[in-house]
Amino acid sequence: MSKIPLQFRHNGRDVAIFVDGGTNLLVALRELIGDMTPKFGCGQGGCGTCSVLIDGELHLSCLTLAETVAGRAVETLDGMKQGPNLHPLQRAFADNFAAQCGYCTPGMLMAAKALLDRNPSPSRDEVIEAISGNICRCTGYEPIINAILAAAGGRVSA
Amino acid sequence: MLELRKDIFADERDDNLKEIGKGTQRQDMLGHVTGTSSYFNDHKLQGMLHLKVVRSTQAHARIRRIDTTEAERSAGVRRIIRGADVPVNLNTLLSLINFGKDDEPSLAVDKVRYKGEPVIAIVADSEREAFEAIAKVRIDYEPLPAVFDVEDALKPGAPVVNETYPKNTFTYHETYDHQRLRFGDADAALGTADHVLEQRYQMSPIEHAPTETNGAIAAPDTNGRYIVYTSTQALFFSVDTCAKILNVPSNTFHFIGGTVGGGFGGKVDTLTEPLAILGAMLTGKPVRYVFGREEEMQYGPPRGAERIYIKDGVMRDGRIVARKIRAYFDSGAYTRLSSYAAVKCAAHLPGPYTIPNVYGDVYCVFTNRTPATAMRGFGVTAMDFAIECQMDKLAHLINMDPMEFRILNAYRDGDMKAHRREAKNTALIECVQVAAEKAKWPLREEFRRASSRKDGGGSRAMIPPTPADSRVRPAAPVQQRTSYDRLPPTVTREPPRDPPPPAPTPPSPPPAAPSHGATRFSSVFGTRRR
Amino acid sequence: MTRHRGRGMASINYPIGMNLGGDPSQALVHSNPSGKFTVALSSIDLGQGMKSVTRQICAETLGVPVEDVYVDTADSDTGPHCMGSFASRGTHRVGNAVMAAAREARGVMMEAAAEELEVNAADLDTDGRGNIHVKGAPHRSISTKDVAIAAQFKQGKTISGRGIFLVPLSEVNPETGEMSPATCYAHACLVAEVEVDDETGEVAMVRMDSAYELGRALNPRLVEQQLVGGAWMGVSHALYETPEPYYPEPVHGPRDFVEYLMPGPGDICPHDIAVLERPAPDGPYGAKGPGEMCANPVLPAVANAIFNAVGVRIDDLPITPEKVLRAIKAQGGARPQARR
Amino acid sequence: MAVTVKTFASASEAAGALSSDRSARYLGGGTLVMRALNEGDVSISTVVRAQDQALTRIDASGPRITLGAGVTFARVLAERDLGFLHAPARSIGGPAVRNMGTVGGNLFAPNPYGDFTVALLALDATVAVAGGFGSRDIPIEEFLQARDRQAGALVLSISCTRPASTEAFRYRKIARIKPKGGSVITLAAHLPISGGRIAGARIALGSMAPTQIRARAAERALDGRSLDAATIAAAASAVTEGTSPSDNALGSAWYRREIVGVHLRRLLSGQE
Repeated sequence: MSKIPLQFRHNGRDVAIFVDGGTNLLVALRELIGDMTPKFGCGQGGCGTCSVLIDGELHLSCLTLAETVAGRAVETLDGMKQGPNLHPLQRAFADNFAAQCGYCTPGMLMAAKALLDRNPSPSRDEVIEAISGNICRCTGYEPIINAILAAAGGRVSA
Repeated sequence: MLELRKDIFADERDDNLKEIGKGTQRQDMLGHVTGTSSYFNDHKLQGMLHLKVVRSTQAHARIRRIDTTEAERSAGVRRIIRGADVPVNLNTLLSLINFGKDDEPSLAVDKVRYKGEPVIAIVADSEREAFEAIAKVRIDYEPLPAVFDVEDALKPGAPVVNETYPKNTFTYHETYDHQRLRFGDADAALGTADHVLEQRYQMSPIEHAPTETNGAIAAPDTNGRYIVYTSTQALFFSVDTCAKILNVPSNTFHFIGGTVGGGFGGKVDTLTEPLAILGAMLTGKPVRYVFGREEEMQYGPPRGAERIYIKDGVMRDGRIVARKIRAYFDSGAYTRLSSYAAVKCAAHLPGPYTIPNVYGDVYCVFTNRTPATAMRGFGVTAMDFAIECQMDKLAHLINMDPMEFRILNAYRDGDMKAHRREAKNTALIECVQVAAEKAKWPLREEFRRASSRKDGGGSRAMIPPTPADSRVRPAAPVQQRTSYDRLPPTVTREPPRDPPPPAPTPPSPPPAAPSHGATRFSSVFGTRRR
Repeated sequence: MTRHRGRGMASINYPIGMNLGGDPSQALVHSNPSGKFTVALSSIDLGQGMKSVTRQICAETLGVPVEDVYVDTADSDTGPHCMGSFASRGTHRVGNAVMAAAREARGVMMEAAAEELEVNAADLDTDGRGNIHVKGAPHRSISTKDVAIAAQFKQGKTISGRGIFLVPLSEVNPETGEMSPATCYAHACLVAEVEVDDETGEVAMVRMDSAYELGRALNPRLVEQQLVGGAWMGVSHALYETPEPYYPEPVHGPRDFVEYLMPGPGDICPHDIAVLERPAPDGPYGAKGPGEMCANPVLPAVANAIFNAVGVRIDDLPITPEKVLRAIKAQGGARPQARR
Repeated sequence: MAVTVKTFASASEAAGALSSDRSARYLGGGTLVMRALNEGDVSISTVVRAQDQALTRIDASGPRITLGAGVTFARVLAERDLGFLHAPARSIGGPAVRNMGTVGGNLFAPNPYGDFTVALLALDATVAVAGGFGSRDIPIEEFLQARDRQAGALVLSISCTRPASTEAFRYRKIARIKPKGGSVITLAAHLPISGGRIAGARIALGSMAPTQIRARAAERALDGRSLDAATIAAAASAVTEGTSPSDNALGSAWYRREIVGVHLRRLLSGQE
């Protein structure tokens, strides 16, 4: 079975890989590009830890056929830092102790970024809606909600 | 919102510390928010193969025949692993501390005991090819009657789940089908109580549901060693279990855990490492075995179900005079850690209260379901649910405020606990008082003034006379009534009023020397690994 | 009126490091030449924060800033033996082992400093900022970095320490259950307020107030993480979760996160927590360990609150809307109890 | 053997490929087919895609609206003219699933999924299907009844008539988990009013039968009457008639029967 060539932008850089038919974007990112920030949690679309942005839209990489991102821009947590500095969301998650085991954090941050990129000052309910596709088993969500609200409000300490 | 109540127990603390007590940022936080924390599955190895298992479709069945000929010819298949390929295909987790008998194969051979039990492992070039080969494995089952209810499993004639324990119960002290707790004379005290309340409680199983599923990657390393990246939350537990199952010295392995994507007890069982390593041994290639989500939910071990019966005697003034408990842990088809949970549960009785007569029988029962394991609050969560619901009912029964009822019965410093150790460093009363204050729940003055450091000990420090086994003893006649504050001052801490029963078995011989490099500790319960 | 509010409470204790003893944890601590310390453990951090609290324990015991300590975990080649992170062992067992190792390493460090400052080691103290000074004479001091350099390159000493924490194995009496199951106990009391819909049986959390006693809050932010997340899990256990919804009938088991029910971010309620600290004599700096016990009081408190709201007792977990509705129908409607 | 992906420029070519290959499945948003592949469904060996713009077209200008089968829920939500479909669209998944999942795929989603379809059933939608022999329009009710046999067919679009007012169309998904969870039951009601009386009520239910169904007895209880308390009570008590709910992980058949009337009453009377 011949491999399928695939080119897309990965966190602002062009990448070219060969994928097997049926390969999902999560496998392509992790095993072919080596970007380990999106995680496997279920492969079913239920946990959100594999979330990435495709052309700025939140998608589940495990349910995305890799070749459908040809020519598109894929953003992962690996590309979130602004140079050497943490993104305000990353800083807010840290300041609010919004991670314990850390496994849901990549997906939560991407879901939060998708929200704030479109809606810079969301309400608490909008934040809750934005992370409603992401499972966290450790924190009870409260610190995550607070972190996103803090990042939006610019109330993140330097 | 969290408030530190530094005013309480201040005299017992030195708060003049430099790093302790500070809300310092987590060492792993930067890794978490940048996605650079390393989990077991974040290792990319050249030429990695993928292992999947064929799981039983039956809850209980004899395996008549396994046909893998078609699967072996399936594209991309590197190796089919059967039970016969596992060097030591029988284990029990707590054999590392010499507790319990080996009762669980890595791959089922003659019989399957729960739906989802691994029967065959397939190592293939890709997950897809492993799935295709799985679909080609033919297993011929002869279904057997299955048992799913813990009390049904104890009835005469119930199907035998696990032949290692033919009575469907774990064996304690090589004698009993349960762990006992005996403190005072509960039956006699129940006869004196103003009210007796007997209730049944049930907790269904609970899944740990960590966002990261169980898994391991094993790869041949230099010097004949294997490097193993694992999601385990118990590293040497896993190292030594693998050494035993694979029959090699434990230093054959270099285990590297990492950050674990949530465990909650569900990553203690060494579920994936032995087969991943065996796969690497048999193919000479890195092998990854990761649970899918449905596997994790249905065939990864849950917190086991528990059924609990509580019978309490309470006086009109609120004092609990007796508590009698029978509890059944649903271990599923194999022991794993439930045997230990039952002991932990027995030690926990009767909850954080000083009750002069306590009687407990805790059973670890085998049924044809996914084996259970540890989970946050193991052995205690369901019992606390039962006890605290019962406490609420008792308070309601005697028309007392539930907070005040807790304070009245709370254990205090110096009290004797039912497992015959003095209560020290207690703080239940203070917790109740502070929670009441936070919730604006009114307490009467005498209960606001109560203290864990006052009014304990004395007669409450005594071990009451304890009949040898009140089950075979006639119920205490009415004239022998005792109650909480009329306890005869017991002069001896031990032995009980009745002579202790003869030891059921002679002292156990020392444990055999370990032969496989796994760590061994001295016997806990005298039931040692065969 | 179809929705009724009610409050319930529960109080609990929890054994810390319950394993009947006999399975110790070990730690190694050593410094590099720049006076930074590494703690080597085989123990595992699964999110509870063990790396972080043992780091603070090590820094406190050594007398150095927390930034100067790094905790390396989960490696069977470099970390000494530890059975694992379970049974509330992390803070208590591993913390004590790290404390012992740090104490030994501190002893060497102070000896090395004493040699450099030409004083008796007993007259020295650390300032927690990376310096060692003569007691009462802070100007006579040396940095831990200089001590580390001197120890390694001049004195030929390794600033290191070994620690183990072993609770001896307890026998269990077959007849009476007499045993020493654990060395200390954490405590909690929690009040839950719920709202119950008497036509659908649905239960919504309104708020929680709690008090947790955990010996010592080694890091209050990490304690808060555990208690907030643990109480959420308690609500989840109380009202939602099971892989066998028709237990003991093994049917309709959930296969994904849609079918396996856990409260979402829209189901959470305010939770006001007080932390009490009664140091355990054998805990590291008195600490017990909050992680395991924190969910336990929630389950019965919620059940008791439901009774207070509508007068039904649900003794089967999880307390699904169906069980509540069946019970309400069986008693002929909701019977709200005296308001608390 | 890896999976073969076949991508076509037109829907009709894709439909042809689908109908000729039993192992082929059409890939819409990926939430069903990719999940099946991830979970090891080896019955799928060909994935068919179409890059036909018609499949993602929204026509919402007139009284009758048409949604291409590949329109995502996020696009429905972004379309102001589709306000009446916002509640059902918002009830699907989290934001990522709404950015991926399509209205066409939802027609095939088994319990406990398929909530958007409940809304479409109440709206008496028409499903345009391309099969081996060209395309045809099928009433949604008929489509759902024969859903198991539609595997080789490709849905092109769905159309329905816009409700006359916001009051005339109501939707509610009952889930255990907030804000997003699987459906315990899902209800949609289309209540056209003519001369103060309901004329042609359609009540659709999810999770009350193997597929989404209409509650015809409840519809009869509403038709020709004004929407008052007595009418609502009559509809609520009739709503279980003809239903055949099952037990599943989210609730039992008993529980569904018990609460469906309560929720219909609340929906029709505007209660929370």
